[in-house]
Amino acid sequence: MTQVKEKERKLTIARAMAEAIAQEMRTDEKVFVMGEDIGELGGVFGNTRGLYKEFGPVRVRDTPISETAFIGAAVGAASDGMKPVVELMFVDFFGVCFDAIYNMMAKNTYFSGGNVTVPMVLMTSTGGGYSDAGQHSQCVHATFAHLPGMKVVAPSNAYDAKGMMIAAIRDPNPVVFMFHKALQGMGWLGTEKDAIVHVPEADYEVPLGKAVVTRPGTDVTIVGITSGVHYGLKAARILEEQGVSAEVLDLRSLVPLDREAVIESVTKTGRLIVVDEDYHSYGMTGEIIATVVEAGVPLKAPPQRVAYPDIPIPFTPPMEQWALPSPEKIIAAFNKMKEV
Amino acid sequence: MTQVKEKERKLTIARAMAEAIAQEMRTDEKVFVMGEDIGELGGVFGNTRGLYKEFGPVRVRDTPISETAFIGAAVGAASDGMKPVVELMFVDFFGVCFDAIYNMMAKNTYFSGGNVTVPMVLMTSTGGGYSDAGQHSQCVHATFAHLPGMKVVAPSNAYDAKGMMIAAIRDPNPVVFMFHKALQGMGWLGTEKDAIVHVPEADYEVPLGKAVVTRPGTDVTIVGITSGVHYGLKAARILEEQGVSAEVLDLRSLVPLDREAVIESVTKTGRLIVVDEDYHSYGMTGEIIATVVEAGVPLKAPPQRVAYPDIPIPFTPPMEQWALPSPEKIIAAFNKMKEV
Amino acid sequence: MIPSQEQEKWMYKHMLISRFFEEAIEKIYMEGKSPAFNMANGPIPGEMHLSNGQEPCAVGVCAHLNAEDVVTSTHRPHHVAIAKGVDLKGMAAEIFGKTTGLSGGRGGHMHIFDPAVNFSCSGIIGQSVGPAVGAALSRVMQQKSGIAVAYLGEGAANQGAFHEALNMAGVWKLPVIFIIEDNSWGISVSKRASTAIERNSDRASSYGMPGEFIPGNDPIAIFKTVGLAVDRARSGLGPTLIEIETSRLAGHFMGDGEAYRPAGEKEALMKVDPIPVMKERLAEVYSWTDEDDAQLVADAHGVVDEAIKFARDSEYPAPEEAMEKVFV
Amino acid sequence: MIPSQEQEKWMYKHMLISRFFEEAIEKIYMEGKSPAFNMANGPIPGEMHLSNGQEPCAVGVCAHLNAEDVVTSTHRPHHVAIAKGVDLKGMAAEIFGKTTGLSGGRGGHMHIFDPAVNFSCSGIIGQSVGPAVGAALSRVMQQKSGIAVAYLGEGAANQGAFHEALNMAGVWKLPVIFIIEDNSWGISVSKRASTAIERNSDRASSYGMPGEFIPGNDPIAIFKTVGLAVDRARSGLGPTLIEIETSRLAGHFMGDGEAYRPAGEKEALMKVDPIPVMKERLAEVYSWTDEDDAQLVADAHGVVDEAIKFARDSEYPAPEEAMEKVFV
Ligand SMILES: Cc1ncc(C[n+]2csc(CCOP(=O)(O)OP(=O)(O)O)c2C)c(N)n1
Ligand SMILES: Cc1ncc(C[n+]2csc(CCOP(=O)(O)OP(=O)(O)O)c2C)c(N)n1
Ligand SMILES: [Mg+2]
Ligand SMILES: [Mg+2]
Repeated sequence: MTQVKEKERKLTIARAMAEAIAQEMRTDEKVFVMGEDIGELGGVFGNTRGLYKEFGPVRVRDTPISETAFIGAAVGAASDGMKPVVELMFVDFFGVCFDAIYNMMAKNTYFSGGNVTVPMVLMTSTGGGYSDAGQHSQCVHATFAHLPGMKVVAPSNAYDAKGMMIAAIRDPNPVVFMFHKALQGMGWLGTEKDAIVHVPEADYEVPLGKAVVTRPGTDVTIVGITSGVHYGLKAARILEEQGVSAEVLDLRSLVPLDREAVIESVTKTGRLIVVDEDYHSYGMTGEIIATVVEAGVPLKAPPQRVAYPDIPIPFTPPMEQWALPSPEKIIAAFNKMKEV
Repeated sequence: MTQVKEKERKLTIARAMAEAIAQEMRTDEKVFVMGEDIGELGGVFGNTRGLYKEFGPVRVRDTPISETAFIGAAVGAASDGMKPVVELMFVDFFGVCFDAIYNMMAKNTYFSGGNVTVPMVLMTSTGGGYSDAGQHSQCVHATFAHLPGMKVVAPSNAYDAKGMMIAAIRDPNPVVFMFHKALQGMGWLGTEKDAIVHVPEADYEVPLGKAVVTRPGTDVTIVGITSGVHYGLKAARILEEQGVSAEVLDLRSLVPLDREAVIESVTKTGRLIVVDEDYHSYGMTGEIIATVVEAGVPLKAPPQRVAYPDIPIPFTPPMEQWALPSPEKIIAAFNKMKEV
Repeated sequence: MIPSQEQEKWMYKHMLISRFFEEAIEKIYMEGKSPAFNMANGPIPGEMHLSNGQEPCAVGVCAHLNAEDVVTSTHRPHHVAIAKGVDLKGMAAEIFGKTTGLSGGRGGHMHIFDPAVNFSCSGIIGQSVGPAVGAALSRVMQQKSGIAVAYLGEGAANQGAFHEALNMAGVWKLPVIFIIEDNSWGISVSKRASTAIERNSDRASSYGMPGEFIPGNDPIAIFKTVGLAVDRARSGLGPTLIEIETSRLAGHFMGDGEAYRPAGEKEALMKVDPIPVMKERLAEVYSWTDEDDAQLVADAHGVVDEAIKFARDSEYPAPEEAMEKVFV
Repeated sequence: MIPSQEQEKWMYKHMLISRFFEEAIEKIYMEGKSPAFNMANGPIPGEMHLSNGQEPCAVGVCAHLNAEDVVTSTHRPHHVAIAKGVDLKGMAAEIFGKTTGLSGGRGGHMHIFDPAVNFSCSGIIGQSVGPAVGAALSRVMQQKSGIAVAYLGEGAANQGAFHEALNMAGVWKLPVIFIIEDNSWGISVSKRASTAIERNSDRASSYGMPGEFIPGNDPIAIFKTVGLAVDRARSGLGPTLIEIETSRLAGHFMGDGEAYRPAGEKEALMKVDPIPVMKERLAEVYSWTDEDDAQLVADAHGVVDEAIKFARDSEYPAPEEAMEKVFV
């Protein structure tokens, strides 16, 4: 016990990401970082902290506020043998540069018949809850996941963040790596404590496209990603007090999507709640529900979703907090299923 | 009969759209048109043909190849009392200008607490099937529908096209009006004949957000939009020969989504097939299936989807035609349901 | 074009209102955020971009504008909003997230919309320009008076939207003015590190419009140069691009440690804070006395205090109103 | 920098190959498309943007490049691809959608990728520039030789990507050259109607790089000016922007009625078709004989015929291969 405690190294996702990038930069000189304020500042969300000092301005490049140019440039550099890790500061800004992402980064491998690869990582922050309003609080992970050619992953804790970042950098395909601001561990943002976990010092990979059962259970499956996992865990703890055994499944990756893991869990529990901070319609929740029902999994009650309503994210706390998913909403969804 | 025939006026969607815009321009001088090649050329897809001649270059404005600027400008003009109808030539180009669309056009009404309105129409072409490859053949309607604040509609025939365009122009909200190239009626593109239907000369509105039963049936519900409706109709005709009565539901609008119509139809038939030329995952098909199952509609078999696979759209005809939805795939999906 | 005494006083007064407003916000922003600073807490949650130091850009331009003229601004909008005549109570209440806010609390500090004076902004860098071009087009098409002015930062001048909108304004010779507030920083990245040339005003030549650079963060100089551009626009002679040298006296947003600032930069900027500079000028040119000043300062404080009090006293909206106003 | 006789012949030959290739494509494109023209039909389906008339832009630039240099191109890529040394058989087969195509038929005419000679393109206007800047950055970071050249149309110079990429290239002084092919049309919209100034090369001053305008659609003039820019880039002196006056002798794409073209424009352009002009020049300067010419013409036809035959004779891929190569 004592020994384990000595070895424990609790890191925030921000630190875990920076450590992963640093380790890969040390062993592979093709890896470099590019984006706004990722240099001396260390990234607005801290995930490049220390890199500028260790690797200098050539490999850790602050860019102009020109997302189309620097993401397009990353595509060109990646196809020329480099491994860029680029940051889109807030995912909400994807609208100014999405062509470079979805029509080039994601498709050039296919367009070239696999002869040209685009081994790059696009890291970007998601999520709200801290009153940053409608252009700085979105998740929109389903928007990325809907469009073919890019992997879309999003860790819920620091252990996964490090392993998935290393896997993403080593992946020969373009990977969109989304980190949720409420899990990130920045001083100026409240941080979910459960996201700060032990992270081994050595480098390791967490495979992209594998979901994980974060908490096993038998009565209901709660499926989520990033913040959704933590809402699910909190709800599961409350449900446990009520004698209900909830299984929480962390998707970790939307593309590839681990449909088998979802089906396996719901086959066991017979009940499904999908939690998502991304918008309700045409998103992740619908996809997960469809995955389960088209597989013919027998259900004890209609599946439920707890997602962000189809509204722009409001600024004022009463409205925003009301609109977010919550353990209470998950429990209400479960209770609805009990009625059936 | 003779009289009806005399009055019949079969129009293509392209002509129906141009007629709708012209009629609104005649009665409302706030309406104007802006986009690439929509002037003298009449639009690459013919939907502004004749407007330049009738209304001149001030109200029918060719723009530079600057989608961010002219869509942003439309937002500014709409908020200043005008009613712009702007064209994004191919929906595939949304990546160069999506911020103006989803973060301004769609959200300014909300951001202003309803005090500023953005009464504009963004019309854009969708769809493939004619070997225009991966940057000119997409539907991506779910990408728009996933993000709040804009109506997203798409007609499957000329009658709806005219009525929905008129409704869109008169709507105080931003409306994305998607027209599918394979239904459009351009000489240089093959056109689905069922899309060319009688269109009354007078102006009329088709309400946005109302689905329509295009073909009633009792054994299975086939839900689609634009091209999906026509695949569904063709499948329904073949199924009829096999003694199966298929109901085809044309959503016409993804936002607002007429969930009631879907639920009503599937409640009647007990079977659901969703057909979509947009990508499979995180899209329309998942949303429709989730809508039905979360409502607890009793199903005789797991719902099926026939959607575009999660691959960039390939150029070569054998691959592209193979990847598209088809009546055969719909029938195969039905047969799968029979096995249950 | 030379400002009248009245105009100079108007400018000074609105610089004061803006500064006092920002100081009040700055203070209240920290309420509830200690011991652990968490942006989400306190009466003013979320990001906060203060405009201290940039007041000359607001007043020197807006002194030429009427309510009917359109102004689009950025993530750093308060000073411009105040000079444009945005309802200060409504803006304050919006920043507090109250139901009496301009948008009932839906927008917050980066989404200030006041149609009464044709003011709006966007939190996305570079997205002030397109809507301004469209508003200018709208005025021409409607044959209605009024011009449009778009504000942006020097960092935003490297965003594609800037290029596209200026070209379109140039092709169509629209009554629009582009005001670049060059505070030399885009968050932590300096202009030198991000912009290939020294002066964005030189980029005007790419768009067939005049370009002017105004050094010194000087409201009078701004007034003069912008006056000509406004005249040009009102006379149908087309757009103008103006870059104004200004200074960001605060961090990029509240909570910014500013370790990236070279030593001494901030102190040097503080020494030429435009507010005392303007006060001195009034004293010199118009024999502005300390009593005159005290009166104006008191007035300005009064306006700000009233707005803040209004915001504080107002109610929060009902949570479920979040579902309203998506569509109208 | 003056081309040698060998270089002139190389340029002429590749102009011929390009022209013959386009003529072959043009003819075959119409197969299966009558009586009713439907783009989807025939051995070459989909959109087809021919580059007839623009060959000088391809050869005058690529004469300076090696296989290791990177070229990014546009929706109208054939002439540049040919001059860059893209495998013609593979390109032809790609355009036919065959399994032997450069991408096994997945890309088609707007998505020509040949990593052997570092050639790629995109069908999205303006998206050639970012990747070229990135490739140039990659060469600097890897301390590997080779420069990058991005082609774009004059219409594309009004797209935001252009502005952003040129600024970034300017800030970082990268070894990249931007070649604007000014054929004066963006589909049906003239340069005059869409661009606020006459010459895009003047926009170079916005990005701290030299700008050159080359009139006359003249391969020799292009060779000379581009040579200097290539030297600059190879010497680490930074980027250059070059606008070349050229002519689009065909419609925007096949099927374009071109009613928007002013009467007589096309006839006038045909009279200065760069191919006969170049032939005459060779005759004058190097006493190029009709026999010499016939030989080269035959060679060029041979190359093209072989490529077309290869494409025709190749198999279509299996449909379900569509699922492959999304990820590697
Ligand atoms: C498209 C986009 N990219 C990045 C950001 C993040 N961001 C917010 S403010 C800012 C700096 C802007 O610099 P500048 O335009 O000079 O304005 P200033 O902050 O100095 O007033 C950045 C990068 C954003 N909001 N939008
Ligand atoms: C972002 C984007 N907008 C519009 C188009 C449609 N489009 C294809 S070619 C073209 C004209 C391009 O003009 P120019 O850049 O001058 O090239 P040219 O066709 O003359 O070679 C347009 C508008 C596109 N492909 N991408
Ligand atoms: Mg700045
Ligand atoms: Mg052109």
